Formats: sequence, C-alpha cells, structure tokens
Amino acid sequence: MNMNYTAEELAFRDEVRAFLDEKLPADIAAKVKGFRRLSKQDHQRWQKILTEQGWYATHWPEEYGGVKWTPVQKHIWDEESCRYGVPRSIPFGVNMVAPVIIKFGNEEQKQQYLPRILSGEDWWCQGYSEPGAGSDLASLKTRAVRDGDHYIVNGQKTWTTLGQHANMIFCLVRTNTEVKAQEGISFLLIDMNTPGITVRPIITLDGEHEVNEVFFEDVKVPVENLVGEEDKGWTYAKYLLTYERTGLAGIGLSKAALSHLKQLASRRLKNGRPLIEDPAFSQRISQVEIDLTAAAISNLRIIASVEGGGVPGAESSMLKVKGTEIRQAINDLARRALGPYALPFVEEELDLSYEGEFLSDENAAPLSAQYFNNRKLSIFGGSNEIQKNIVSKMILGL
Amino acid sequence: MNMNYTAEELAFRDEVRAFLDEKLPADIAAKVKGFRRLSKQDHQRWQKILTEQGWYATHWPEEYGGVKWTPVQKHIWDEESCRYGVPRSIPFGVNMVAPVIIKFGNEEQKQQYLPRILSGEDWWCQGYSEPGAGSDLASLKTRAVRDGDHYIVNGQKTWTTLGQHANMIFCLVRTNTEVKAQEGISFLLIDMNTPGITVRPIITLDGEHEVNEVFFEDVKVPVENLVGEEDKGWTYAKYLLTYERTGLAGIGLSKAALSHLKQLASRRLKNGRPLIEDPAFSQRISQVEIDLTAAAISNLRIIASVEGGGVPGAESSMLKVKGTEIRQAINDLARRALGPYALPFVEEELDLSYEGEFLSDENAAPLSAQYFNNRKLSIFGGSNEIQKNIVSKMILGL
Amino acid sequence: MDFRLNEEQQMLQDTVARLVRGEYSFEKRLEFSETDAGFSEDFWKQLGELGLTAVPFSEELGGFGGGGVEVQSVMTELGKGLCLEPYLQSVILAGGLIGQSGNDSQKEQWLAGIAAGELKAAVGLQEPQSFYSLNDVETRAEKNGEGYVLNGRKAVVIGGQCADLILVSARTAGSSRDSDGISLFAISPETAGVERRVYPTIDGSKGCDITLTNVQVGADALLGNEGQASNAIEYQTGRAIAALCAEAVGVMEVANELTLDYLKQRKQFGVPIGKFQVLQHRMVDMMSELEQARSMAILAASVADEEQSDERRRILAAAKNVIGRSGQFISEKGIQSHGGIGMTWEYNFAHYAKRLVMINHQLGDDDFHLERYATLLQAS
Amino acid sequence: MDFRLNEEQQMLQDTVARLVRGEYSFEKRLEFSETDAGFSEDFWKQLGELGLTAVPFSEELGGFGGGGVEVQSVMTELGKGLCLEPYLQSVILAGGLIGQSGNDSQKEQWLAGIAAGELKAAVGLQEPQSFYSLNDVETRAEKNGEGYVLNGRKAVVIGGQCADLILVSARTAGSSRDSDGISLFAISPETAGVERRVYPTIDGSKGCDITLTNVQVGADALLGNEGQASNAIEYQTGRAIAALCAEAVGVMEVANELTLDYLKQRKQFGVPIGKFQVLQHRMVDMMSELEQARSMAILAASVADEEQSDERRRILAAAKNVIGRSGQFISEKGIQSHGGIGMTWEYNFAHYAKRLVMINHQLGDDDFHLERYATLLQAS
Repeated sequence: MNMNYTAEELAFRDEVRAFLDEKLPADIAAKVKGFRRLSKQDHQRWQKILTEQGWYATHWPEEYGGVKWTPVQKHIWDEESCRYGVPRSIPFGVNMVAPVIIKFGNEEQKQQYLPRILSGEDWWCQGYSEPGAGSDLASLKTRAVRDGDHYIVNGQKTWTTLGQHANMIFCLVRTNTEVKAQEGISFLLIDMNTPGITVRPIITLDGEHEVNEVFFEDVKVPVENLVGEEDKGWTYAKYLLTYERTGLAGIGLSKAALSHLKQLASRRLKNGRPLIEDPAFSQRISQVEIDLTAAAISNLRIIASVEGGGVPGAESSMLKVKGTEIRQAINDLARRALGPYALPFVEEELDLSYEGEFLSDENAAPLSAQYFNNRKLSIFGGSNEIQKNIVSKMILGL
Repeated sequence: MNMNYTAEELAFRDEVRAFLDEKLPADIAAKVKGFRRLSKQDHQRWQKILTEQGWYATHWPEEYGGVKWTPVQKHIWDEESCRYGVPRSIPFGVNMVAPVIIKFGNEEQKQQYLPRILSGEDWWCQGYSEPGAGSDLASLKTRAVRDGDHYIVNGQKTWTTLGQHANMIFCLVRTNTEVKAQEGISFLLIDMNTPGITVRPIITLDGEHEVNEVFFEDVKVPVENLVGEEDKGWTYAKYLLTYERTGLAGIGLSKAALSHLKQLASRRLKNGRPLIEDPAFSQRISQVEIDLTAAAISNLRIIASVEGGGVPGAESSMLKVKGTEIRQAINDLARRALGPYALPFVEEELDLSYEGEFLSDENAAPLSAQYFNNRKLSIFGGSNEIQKNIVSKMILGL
Repeated sequence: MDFRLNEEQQMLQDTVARLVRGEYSFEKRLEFSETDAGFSEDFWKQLGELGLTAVPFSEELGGFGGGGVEVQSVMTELGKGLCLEPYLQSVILAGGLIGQSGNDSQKEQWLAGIAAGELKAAVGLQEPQSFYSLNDVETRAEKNGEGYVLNGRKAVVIGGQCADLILVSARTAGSSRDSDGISLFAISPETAGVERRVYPTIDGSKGCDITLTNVQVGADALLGNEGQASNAIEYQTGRAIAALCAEAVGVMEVANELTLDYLKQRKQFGVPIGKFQVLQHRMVDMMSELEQARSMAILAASVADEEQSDERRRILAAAKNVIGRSGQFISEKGIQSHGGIGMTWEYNFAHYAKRLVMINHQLGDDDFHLERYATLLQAS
Repeated sequence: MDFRLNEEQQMLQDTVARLVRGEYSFEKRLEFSETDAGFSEDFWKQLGELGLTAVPFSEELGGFGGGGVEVQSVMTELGKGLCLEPYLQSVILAGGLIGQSGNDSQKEQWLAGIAAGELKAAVGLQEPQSFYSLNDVETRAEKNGEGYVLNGRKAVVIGGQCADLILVSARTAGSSRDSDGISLFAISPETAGVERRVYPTIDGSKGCDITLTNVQVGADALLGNEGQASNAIEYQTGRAIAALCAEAVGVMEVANELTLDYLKQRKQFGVPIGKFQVLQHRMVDMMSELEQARSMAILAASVADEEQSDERRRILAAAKNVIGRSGQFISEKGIQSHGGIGMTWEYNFAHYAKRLVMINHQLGDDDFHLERYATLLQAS
C-alpha cells in the first residue's frame, strides 16, 4: 500500500507545473477560476498551446500525434489543471469521436480527421440525444436513407453542447427500421455546413447558451463518412460512452470550487464576522470537504487500479453520482454564502474586463447561475438514476 | 379558517384532563413516560379503568357499549393521552377485530365477542403476516380445510405482536386454492387454547419479546368462527387495514418523545454546559421540532377534513411516512445525547422499582434499545415503501 | 377546527386566480420581466382596481381589513402565476410599516395610495454586510436643523427600481448590530444623494442597491419614534414571511403539477417515466414536502397579525425554515425528474424552480431561521 | 501509487480472516457475548499465539513493527466477525499509550505481556460529564508521600470488566477542561478503592464504569510526565480511531453482503425484492457509502503512525465522521431493506447493524468529529 507518487510521477508533476506557470494565459485562468464565460477564441487559443506542447491528445496512439499518459499522469494533469484554472477541454473531438475513428474508422478517415482535431481546425459536436430519447438512446428516430453515394439524413438532435461553434458533428442515425432498436443504428460524420442543417439555441434557465437543437432536412452525407459498418453504430456508441468515464466525477473541479467557496466565505460577513467562522456554516463547509476527501481517495483507488491493469467498472458510476452530488453541494453553499445577494444577476460583472464596482463580491455574479446550471451534472453524461441502474445490474447483479 | 377548538371541544378536553388527573395510575404513567416495559397486568388495569369510564371503545356504536367520539374528540384524547403518559391501547381487539365483527359478523358473534373485548376478558392478537408474505399479504399460505362442522387449520403466522398474552387470534387463512390469490381467503376467529397451536417468541435486536410466531398444526376451528362469507376475507382485511390509519403517524407520541429528549438534553453535559445549549445540538432538536410542528398541522388538517365529512385518503399514507421519520429522528437524537453512555445496556434500570444509582441518567437505560426497536415504525403497519406505492397509485395516478 | 376558507376568503382567492389565469400566461410573464419596471403595470392597476392591493388595509382606506388568511389567499394565487408585482414589498411590508409606525399625517399621505395601488413603495432594510440580520444596520442618520442627513447603503431592495417611496432603516444611535437605535425613514428616490443601481434578479424580477450620500430629509420623514424601529421592522417582516410562505406554496403547487404531468407524459424505454418506482417515490416525497409547507403557511398566516410573542416568532421562523427546505427540494428534484428539459428557459418549470430557490434568499434562508428558532427553543 | 496490500500484509489479513471464519460463527459469538468476560478467552489466546496481538509492536517485543496498514488488516477482519476481544483497548490504546509515554521499566513490565496477549489492559479516559472530550477530566490525583491518591469516576471503559491493568487519566493540575494538567496512571483493578460496575453493551460487548475512592498508587504508576498526558492521549486515540474505522469497514462489508443476498433471495409479489428500483438504488447508495468509508479508513491508516500535525488531526476527524455516517446509513437502510427479519436477534444482520451504530459512540460520533474538523478548517 503506497499512496504517494513515484519519483517519475513527481517529476512529471513538476513538468506540468512549469508548463502551466509559463504558458497558461493569465486572462484565461482568471476566467476559469472566477467561473466566467469562455469564448470560442479562448478555447482555441489554449488548444493551440497544448497542441504545441504535444499534450492535447493524451490517450491517442503516438502515431497519430498523441501522447500516452498513464492514468496517474492523467490524474496529475487533471489535478493541476483544476488548480491552475485550465479551461476544460471540449471533449467531442479529441476524447469522443477520435477514439471511435481510431478504433473503428478506416485509414482515410484517420488521415482526414485526426490531424484536423489536433490542429483545432475542426470543432466537433455530438449528435446523440433526440427529443424523444433521453436516457433511452436506442430509441432514436433520425433516419439516414442510402441514395447512391450518399445518405439522406432527416431528423433532429438535441442537447448539442457548443454546437454553435462546431463545423463537424458525429451522429447516431437509424439506417434500418426492420431490426431491433439497437441493431439498425449507424455512426455518421457530418459536415455542419451541409445544406439542410439548422442549429437552434437552447437557452438554459440561467440564461446561458451552451446547448442546441440541430435539425436535419434532407441532408446529403457522402457514404465515406460512415464509420465502420452500416447498422453497427450502437457498438461504437457504447465504446464511446464507456471511454473516459472517470473524469465525470469532477473531483478536481470540486476541489477548485471548494477552494473558491472558502475564499468567498472568508470575505462575506455574518454578524460582523467572516461567514467561514460561523459555527453552522463552517460545519457545512467541513462536511462537504470531508466528503470530497473521501471521494478523491476513491478516485485515486480507481486510477491506481486502472494503472495496475484493472478496468474501471461500475465503481466509476458510483463515483460519478457521489462526485456530482458533492459539486452540487458546493454550488449550493456558494449561493447560500451570498445571502440576499444570491438574487441579483449582474451580467456585466461576468465580463472579466468589467471595471466598475462589484455589487457585492468580485466573484458573486456567476454563483447563483452556476448553481442552477450545474443541476445538469446529475442529468447529463448518463443521469444519476441511470448510473445507479448500471451499478445495480453490473456490480450487484440485481 | 379556524384553528381553534370549539367551546364544546374545550369542555371535552377539560373532562379528559380531569379524568386523567384523577384516574391514571402514577406508576403506569411513569413507566410510559420513561419508556419502561409495561406488563400485561398494567395494560389490563388501565383498560378496566377506561371501560368503567365508558371510554374504551371510542368508535363503536353505542348499542355495543361504545362511545362515538368525533375525530376532533379522538384527537384531543390522543394528545392528552400522550402528554399524560397513558399506555398505548392494544389495538387488536378493540380497534381491529371489533370493527370487522361489527360490520361483517353475525349477531351471535357480536354478542359473544364484543362484551369480552370491553371487559378485557379476551386479549386478541393478529394473524395476518406469514414468513413468506410480508408486504405481499395476499400470498399467504396458511390453509383452512372444511371438515364437517370444523375447519382444520395448518400453517404459520409471524410478527404476532403480544401474542404471548393473547387468548384469541383473528387469522386470514386460505380456504380456496383454485381461485386468484386474493379471492380464496377467509377470516377466522381462533381460540389460542385450541390444541395444535404453538406460540414461539421472536426476540428483537434490542432483546425485547414483543412479537411471536404462531404455528398451527391440525387446529380444529368451529365453522361458526368464520366471519362473513367463506373466501371473502380479503374484503374484511382491507377494511381493517384502512380503518384507523391516521393514528399511525404517531404525532402525539412524537411530541412526548421530543419533550423527553429536551429534558434529557437539558441534563446531559457537553463542555460543561447543558447539551441543549450546544449550538449544533440545539439546531438538530429545533429542526425535528419544526418538522413535527408541520406534521402536527397536517394531522389536524386531515382530522378536520374527516370531521367535515371527508375521507382520509392517501394523505394519511404520506403522514405515516413523515410521522415515523420524525419519531425515528427523535430517537436518534436521544441516543446521540447520551454520548458514550449509549453503549451500556443496563437492564435493571428498566425496572421502575429500581432503587440503585443510575449509571448515567434516570432515563438513559431504554434509549438505545428504543432507537433500534423503533426502526420498526417504518416497516410495520405497511412499510414506508408500500405507503409511497399507495400514494403513487391512489393520489398521483402513476 | 376548520381549515376551509370562508365564503369571502374563497371569493377573494377565486378572484385573484381568475385574474392570474387570464392575464399572466407564461409568455406574458417573460415579457413583463423584460420591461424596465420588471412587472406588468397594467396587471398592477387591475389589482388596485379590484381592491386586491387594499386587502390588508382597514375599511377607511378602501380595504376590508383582511388578516393573514386573506393575504395568504392572494399571495398563493400570485405565486401560482409567478407574478412579479411588488405586492409583498409595497402592500405588505411598506404598507404594514407605515400602518404600524406612521403618525396620522404620514398614514394619510401614503396609505390610501398604497392601498389603491397608486403609490408603489419599497423597503430597504438589508445592507451589504448584514446577511439576513435586520439589526445589522450601518447606514447612519444624523440629526440636523432641517431633519436628518442619511449616509449608507441598502442592499437588494426588490421593487426599488420603480418605487415612488422607499422606506429605509438607518441608525440614529448605538453601534452596528444593536437592536436599539434603529430608525425608519420614508424617502423619495428622487431626493438628491439617492442613487440606485438597478439589476434584474435571477428569478425574473428586478431590484436595486441604494446608496445614500448626504441625503437630507425632513423630520417628517421619520416613521415612528427615533431609534425604536426594530420592533416594527421585526413584526412587519414577520407578516411578510407569512405572505412569502403563502406565495411559495402557490409556486410549489404548480411545480409539482408540472412534474407530475411530465412523469405521465414522457416516455422512456417504452413506458411513461412515472412507471419507474424511484421517480414515483420521489414524486411522493415532493408532494409530502408540499403538504408540510402548506401546513406551515397556514400556521404562519394564523399568527401573522397576532400580537408579537415568542410563540409567533417561533412559528414564523419555523415556517420560513420549512418553506425554504421544501422549496429547494421541490425545485431540485423537479429538475432532476424532468431531466434536461427542466433546465430550459422556454419551459415554464425552470422558472418555478428558480423562484423557489430564490424565495429562500428573501427574508432569511432556512439556515438563518433554524438558528433563530434554536435561540428561541424552549427547554421542554 | 498503489492501494494493494503487499505480500506480508495480505498474508496477515488472510491469517486473521481464516481464524475468524473458523472460530467465530454467529452462534459462537452469541455464546461468547454471554460469558462473564464478554468475549472468547480462547480466541484471544489464539490471537496471541499467532502473534496477532503483537502486530503493532517492535520486534524486540515479539511483534513485527506493523503500522496503520497492518493494524487495518487485522481490524477489518475482526470487524467482519463482530469479534468481541479487546484488541482496540488493550493492543492499540493501552499498548500505544505505554509505548509512547512509559519509561523503560514500565514498558518492560507491561508491553511484552500486552503484545503476547497475556496481559489484558483497558483505558479509562472518559467521564460521566465528559461527553466525547478527553480533556474534560474531573478525576483528581493528589500527590502524597507514597505516590498519588486518585478520586473520581471513569465512564464506559470497554473491556474494563476483565482487564488486568487499567490506564486512567486524572487531573494533577488545572481546572476541568484544561488540556494541561492531565496525567495518566496505570492501576490494577484489584487496588483498594477501585470499584467496577460492569454491564453489557447493546452491541454484545461488555464494559464498566470505574469509581476511584482514595485509590493509593505508587509514583511508578504515573505514565509519562505529570500533567502532560493530553498529547499522548490525543495521539493514541488517533491511532485507535484509524483502527476503529478499519473495523467498521469490515462490519459494513458483511452488512452489505447480507443485505444484497437478501434482496436476491427474498420474494414479494412474485419477484425477488431486488427487482424493485427503489431497493436497487438504495443498495447502490449503501455500496457507495461503503466505498467512501473504505477510502477514509485507508487514508486514516496511512496517517495513524505519522507524526502529529493538524493534517493528521483533520484526516482522523474526517475519517471518523464518514465512518459514523456511513455506518448509521448502512445500518438503518439495511434494516429497512430486510424488513422485520432485519430486526430479529436470531438473524446476524441485526447484530452488524447494532455494532455499526455503536461504533459511532466510541471515540466520538460524527457530530463531534465534524465540529472538531471545523475548528481545524483551513480558510483556503
């Protein structure tokens, strides 16, 4: 039993820190740490720096320009990223479609798409969910009908995160209606600029535009954009969904959010004293910090087991549930710490270049919105109910 | 909208108080208030006093010796009973089998059994649950086969509360195996002294003997002991189960337990001060008191609605869940208030005549045991899960 | 004992319900929210014309002397529509404070207008450092020849953006958190030195922070005796808590209806999601929380206009605690049961969910009131 | 980073597991519990013979210098069997206190016996008024010519009923709750003036309260420096917390296995009750709580033998808090999932449930440790 990093791992951590000290743009880090909005340009600027460092695709084979980090290295990167305020990587290209292309795509597809993901030329989004199919993915209705060298795609996708920035979308489409629900699905790569595609914003309850609906009306997609075999898309989809699940618990993000909460509670007053010194509030913070400590060790245990050759199984599902509950609890406390100032929604203060006086606290403006926005954590990425169903079946055999 | 009692109701309350002041034996009240064990004799002594007052059967028709209290009168009685430390009435005779006999029994049965319930000559117990059938009552297996003027009963009942004191048991038995589960059940009254009946104690985790298994081996029961029609017992059983459900929330008992908890927390020390002055503990007590206040009003709303001619529906099920959660929370706090003294189980201090020094607090001895024992509250009387199923179906239509 | 509304109360509630149904569709509300006023001037006018803004006032003022139950009837229906009008601020709080503390001439000057809905008033009782404690007052009022000069800042004045009159607490004696030494002043927002920073609130309403810089007011701006406002502030805040609880119950009722409907309509894996036991039991829990909240709103209404006492204080703290917890529970679980759709701007549920959480930030959240209750806890 | 046990640790754990499986059936445990000693003298002897009671001691004492992880391996397996032997009291706490504070002659006199399982020791650190605070010491030790005279009462001394040696804290200076002025004495229960009131505990073990009336001990009974015992007490209690957490994880593992089995076997309405989604999700929650507890037990073991620091204090408080909450959760939900059967004496689950709740009452419950953690909370 050894909970410490090896000398190599410590050296890697130093390397990560040196890199971030030198290369992470201060304005971007400030936005991340202050929960401000990031622009498309912010993401692209940072991706370029990562790609130059060779650290963008951290689980691709080296032949495609990836770097094969160990699970522990990946964890060290995540920890430091969250601590430094590195923007979350947009996963749809590098972490989602790329592994599918690498494993199931043909050589031409690899040559065509992977370099463009690395360079940032392509911004991918995901076409999985549909209005009628939330957790029940296999009931999807978007049709793709073969017509010569093309598929003609008709239907609608929803919850397409950052689809407004994307020029490429990977989609699950139904190519066969004669077979069982999961058997007639194919995996298509679609250029967003193809005629017939419309993107419509979905505004969330906090006023944010993060997700979209994507409509397909007689969209012509070349058959060479089919990944793998026709009607076998469900296999690829499952591969993608199980790929990279540990990250969903968001332990590093919770640590950053907790640190932010403690700073906030040190500045806000109650009865003339910092809120963090209030017995009840400090116990509430303590409870969530304790739970986070336990979840962080659980996370390390999963990482160490994967490093040792194990497969992260339903433990990741349990951790996803616990991790999202913890982050939501932190968001709840942050909102509570504002007291009456949880009400004002001062959008101008979300802008990092805002130079006026802050209404209450320099970091207050995003907090209530974030609390509401992060209710999604227990819904998206496989809702917490679905995760519990998975654990029931897979680990418990119920 | 009027939350106050009428003048008549206030007069009734005065009458109740005067009666309890005068007639409630101090030793019995002390046992009840100190959560001590009551003997069979204690129960019988008190029942006799109640019967003499004419207040034992508070919902029977007057012709059978009952007194028809209104829901509000019944509520006033419950409130005052809990406050004074009146023993809980053992419901199996007066509140369970009697209403069934009154509604579905024949005249002979009424003449034979009702006076003996009133006088305390008969102590009834309940033969509903079976080892294989918990919440799924209709799957019961105890058989009764007609043989001339008798039924021959074979099978086993369980969770028979205070069956060790009883001389009569009412049973659901299967008289027909050819029809659907719920259709072949009959309702039998059985003398516990009949040959072939064995009562075996079930000791609960707190060491208490409160429930029993009852075994039937070729037990001969005269056919005149059948209530109503053969194979129609399920109807009578359901009637019995829906009868008198409001009481299950135990609001009055929670009030008494809370008052007991506050006294305890005023005597126990933490850092040299009474525990009730500890900020965290006083907030925990406060939270449960607040929840109890709300539940008490919900209870009154149901009572007032019944008084106004309404039927208590699934609201009672919701209140049963909330009420039992509250009582369990109070029990939890009482155990916590003991600190390290939650561990010792000093049985001799359960005896009211104990004259030695108390190990920690005069009321400490029963508290941990009671905490464990009252886990039953959310299991028996229709588990809280079953209650929620009922509400889902009946009120919500899910 | 009878929890039914009497005929008059039922009529009152029906009137408001009809008005809200007719005038306050979800789409219209989004529009009202976007206006400068932050609510519907027209709807407010109708409330006034129908005598609804006068409900808690005496008959001389055009009201019908309604108490906690009547206010509850109005507020619950306004809650169902997520109405944005400053009923709580102007009618209950400002109206209540003037009614309790004002002298005859002040009442004459303002109360009839408030009761008629013609004068909109707001209250500034919180400050940047005060959290929810209304005795934590650092704004100072110094006496001078002409009256008083006020300096300080009042925080999160809901409805302050459009108020014709603002009541503010200011310290005329004592130090920061003393209950003695707090005075109440009625000021016009047009007075020199009054500056408002207006903002939307996240639940669709509007408010402002108010900076007072050498604001000169006359002696007639003082409401009640100098330095003795804290009792009236506490008492009227208590009435407002009862009203806010009633509003919350209306919001929760609709939130639960929407969730229940969704469970019946939405299908996954070939069945309505309401067939899943976990969602069923969660819905039952949400209904049960609503029942607890409803009971406390009723209890709060029953003491709102009673004389001040520790029992009244306890009940109101308990009610706000329950409402805060139930509201957040119904909001969070409702979103979860809806899934993504429950988080979208275009679907009304999300706005009910936001309002419920934000009600917890008005007049003290559940933690604050639990602490308050604990300080009033009786030993047995 | 590697969370696997090394070969030695694994062997150790397997040895204990085998022993417990072989010797500690549920039925036997009930019998052991009923004896005067309250545990199995025979099993204790075997622990000694196999060197298991020597695990944390140095090689000179016949041990193998095991640290937190080795102790964890032993305690988890003892937990799985609900073993009643005084490992925590004698080996970890008393052994640890003598090892840390004793002089050479005291160590020589007692440690080898404790390590061999031949001497059973217990600790009396709590008092009737102390709740869980070990600095709340009112027992007094007055110096006299021959040594010290002790007067006072020590509360809930688990294992005290059969101990050959009892370590008690007593105040030689200072007032009631000072951390300075606390001294530690090793006394024989046979000494005149020592009176034990023995009782069973609700989880099947035994303990006693000890009244000290003018108990005369020699100067050689003092462990460590006069008045300076509180650091050692805190430190060794920390080690004991880690050990108790490990025990709790063993108890929880079995409790969850039993519940899961029951969900699969028990049928209602024609299907195994594990087909009901509410029970499935609850079981997942119970597993998830176990994972949280397991993580904290590992973390606690990793700091148990580290030098004292605020970080160690925080981790141990956090661990005990998590264990207390998880244990109660698994106990209560497990009973609920079992239904009535989960509450019966004859079925082993009930005894696991009781032990879990009672672990929360040893060495401070979750509330106590949350409060402690909060006082150590770092601002960022």
